Amino acid sequence: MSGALVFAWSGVLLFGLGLFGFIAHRHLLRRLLAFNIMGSGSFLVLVGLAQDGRGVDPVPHAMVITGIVVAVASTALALVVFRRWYRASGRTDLPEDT
Amino acid sequence: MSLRLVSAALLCVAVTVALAWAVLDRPLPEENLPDRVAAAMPESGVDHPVTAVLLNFRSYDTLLEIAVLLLAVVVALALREAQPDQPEAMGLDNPLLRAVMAWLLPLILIVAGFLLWAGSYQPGGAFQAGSVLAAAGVLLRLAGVTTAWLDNATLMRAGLALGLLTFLGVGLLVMIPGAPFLTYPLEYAGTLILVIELTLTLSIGLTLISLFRLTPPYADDPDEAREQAGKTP
Amino acid sequence: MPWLDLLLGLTLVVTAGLALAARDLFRAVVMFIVFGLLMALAWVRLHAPDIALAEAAIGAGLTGVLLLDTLGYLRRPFGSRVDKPGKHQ
Amino acid sequence: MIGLWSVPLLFALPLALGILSLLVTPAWRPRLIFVGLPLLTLASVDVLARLVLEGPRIYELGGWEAPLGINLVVDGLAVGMILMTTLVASLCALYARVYLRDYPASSSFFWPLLWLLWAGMNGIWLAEDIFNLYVGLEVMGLAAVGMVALRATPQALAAAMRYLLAALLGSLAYLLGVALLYATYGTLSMAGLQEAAAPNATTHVALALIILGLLLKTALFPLHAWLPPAHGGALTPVSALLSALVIKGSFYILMRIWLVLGPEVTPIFTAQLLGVLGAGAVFYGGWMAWRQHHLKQLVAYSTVAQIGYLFLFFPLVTGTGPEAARLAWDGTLMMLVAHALAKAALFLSAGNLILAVGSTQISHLVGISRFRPMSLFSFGLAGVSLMGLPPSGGFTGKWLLLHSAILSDQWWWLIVLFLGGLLSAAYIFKVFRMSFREGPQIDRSITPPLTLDVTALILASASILIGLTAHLPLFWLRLGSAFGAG
Repeated sequence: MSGALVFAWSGVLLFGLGLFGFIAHRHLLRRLLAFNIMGSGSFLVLVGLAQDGRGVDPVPHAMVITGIVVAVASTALALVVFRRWYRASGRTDLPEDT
Repeated sequence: MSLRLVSAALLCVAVTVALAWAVLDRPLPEENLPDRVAAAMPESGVDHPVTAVLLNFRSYDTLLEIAVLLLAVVVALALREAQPDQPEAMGLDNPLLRAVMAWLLPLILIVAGFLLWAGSYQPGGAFQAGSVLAAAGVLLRLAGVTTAWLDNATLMRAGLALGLLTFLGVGLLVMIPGAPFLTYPLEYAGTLILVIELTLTLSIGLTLISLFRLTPPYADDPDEAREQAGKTP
Repeated sequence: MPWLDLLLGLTLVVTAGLALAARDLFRAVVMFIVFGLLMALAWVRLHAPDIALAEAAIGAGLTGVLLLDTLGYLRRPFGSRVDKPGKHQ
Repeated sequence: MIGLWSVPLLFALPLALGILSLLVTPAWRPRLIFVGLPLLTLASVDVLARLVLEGPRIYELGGWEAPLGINLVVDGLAVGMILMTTLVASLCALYARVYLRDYPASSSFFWPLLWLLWAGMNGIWLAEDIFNLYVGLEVMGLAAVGMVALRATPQALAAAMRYLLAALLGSLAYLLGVALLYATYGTLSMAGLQEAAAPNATTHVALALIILGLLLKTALFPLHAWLPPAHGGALTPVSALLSALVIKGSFYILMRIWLVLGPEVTPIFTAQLLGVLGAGAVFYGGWMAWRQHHLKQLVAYSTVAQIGYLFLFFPLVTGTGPEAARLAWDGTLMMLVAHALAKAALFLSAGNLILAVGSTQISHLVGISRFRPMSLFSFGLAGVSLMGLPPSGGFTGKWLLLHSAILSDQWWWLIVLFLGGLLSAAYIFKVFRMSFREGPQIDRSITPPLTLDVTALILASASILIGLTAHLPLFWLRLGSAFGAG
């Protein structure tokens, strides 16, 4: 087992864990934490698996940097909507209708 | 145990098991992209492979990614316009923090500059430098330093747009001799990438600062806001 | 077996678990920032210093600041007028 | 030389307009469409002309060949989607310029979001690289979320938040699938993947993740919960854009990836399962649409139903003969384009009816037929296409799907096509019955500006016309696809 593969495995566990949190939690801030953990998990899988047994690969590195920026933009957008929602309704979760 | 928890647990286990299966049963790829990157490095205009991928080989991804960043600011601006905030009281008025800031700020700017310059031959680049700039902006706000130029909406927006406009402009300009979008001529590739990175750093920094500043400020009272919202449905 | 990597990987998962399971929101966010810093270490171990820098600055730093700022907003003293379910916790 | 320009302009131009609209004063923002729309139309038509004259081709961004660089694919399918986007988005933009005058607080930032959404969509139509598709999906998705949030009412914010969470989860699943594919094949280019694709566990799991992520973004039943509040609650031009175009983005990616990896790699039951979910969507969405009391909610649930038809593509194209597969391709694309035109028309005319009576309730439409015959006519024309009555695009699409199902001995999909049509008729006539009923409630109506009625009418007529002249667009759409141009 190479070091890269170890991190790919942690990525798998992180994705699973984050997915659980994303669905199980109702508090939107916690769901965003879970989303970011899932994101980190998939980044680890991306780089870890690509580098396992093959050495350093700059292409996934660039992809992950792009991914991190996209994740922070999504998180920031979500927080903006969340704060406006909280300000308008006083709730930290979404109403359970549908 | 609610239904939500059970379904979350089931889904989590199913996905983890499937992923484990995928990781265990994975064949090694035949295509070797790192070799192609290494072979094309002399034509990229920079010496650091990650920078070459980000700003030359796959620069189109980066272009769209800047658009994503800009989108977050547009939404923040839009929501502030539709749900106006009360003017914000300045941050913590702490003389010690101010004194520290006076020392820290030049240091931060130097670090940002170094990261940007280093990006062409070693780890670093526009994103890292931009976020260091943003950190400076956030610290300034926390220290309560009045930043008139940050509150100047026109200037701010021009700064936000600069990076993406330059990127697009360069991409289109190089098409004049008949090359595809974003094809840098070899002799100018290094310079063009540096120009793009420089403007991107500034825009990324400003974008991240605005994301921090455009949220409803503490000074604003949610209770009052809700009451007002209740009056005008 | 790369023991250091194994230890770091395990710590990552545990920290993420703590961030998701923490009762107190503030603690959860702090745990998440710790997680982000550990991620930066993991990137160093994966020979990806560029990502490590980006993760530390953007992933842990900026996301952390944004989350803490939001937390501060949620914790503002409230009047007694609004008392809806799901406000805290 | 010009051909080289028009392809990148399709996304560079809306990006540039998006930035410019941030820089100019709010009063000038809507006026940018008078620069943008003609230029984008010109670029789209030029791309079509080149496709027809010179055939499909690959555009190498930065001059780097895939897999090192990112390529764009300019084939019939991509060009068809680009033209559809140009037509629908242009008319929605003209509509919005007038409509948004009533919403001054939300209107000024509609424009940058519109341009960025457009850039994201054109980026997706042209993409040949699966990671590039991820970034394109994010541009389109976040712009769409921003548009839903524009009104900043509690309902709009909740709908936007729900939509955002679904979109983020969907993109992450997609991204993880891309990560697995890259680890397995070492390339992100679709052409490279198609060449190397092999049935192994990693590919299966990757494909499953990609499919699930995209189903969530397309809002296929039972993952549709985020759609009705987002599409039904948004400003009318936003609803039209989202229902007509945005959900097609993720479906389009699914279709492309299925054709790249699917037939050889996926077990046949996956295709059948997707078809069954589609059938579920047709029934559930139609039933729910019929039960709605608010006009735009009805139209939004109709979208949930219509998405279902598109998913009949998968069982009809996988493991069937070449003729059945070709018919399924033609039928699905006809349904897709016809739905885009008809749904945009339906939302815009629903918006006009709501403006006219000043209420979103269907029951308040009583007697409106006497006052607003034109709005109602557009609504009905679009309804004809949704019901699948001849000679509309909806009819042609269903007819082709029906033939494909018969050819491949999958008669059970006929039931879906038939009952789905009946359900659509039920909810469309529900609106009509109310409008033609004479009642005491209404003695006046507000006359909406003419532009609003005209744009809706053009879209509705287009959804009929496309059925009458289906042969040529279907021929173009097949250019460069695996289904030949014959």
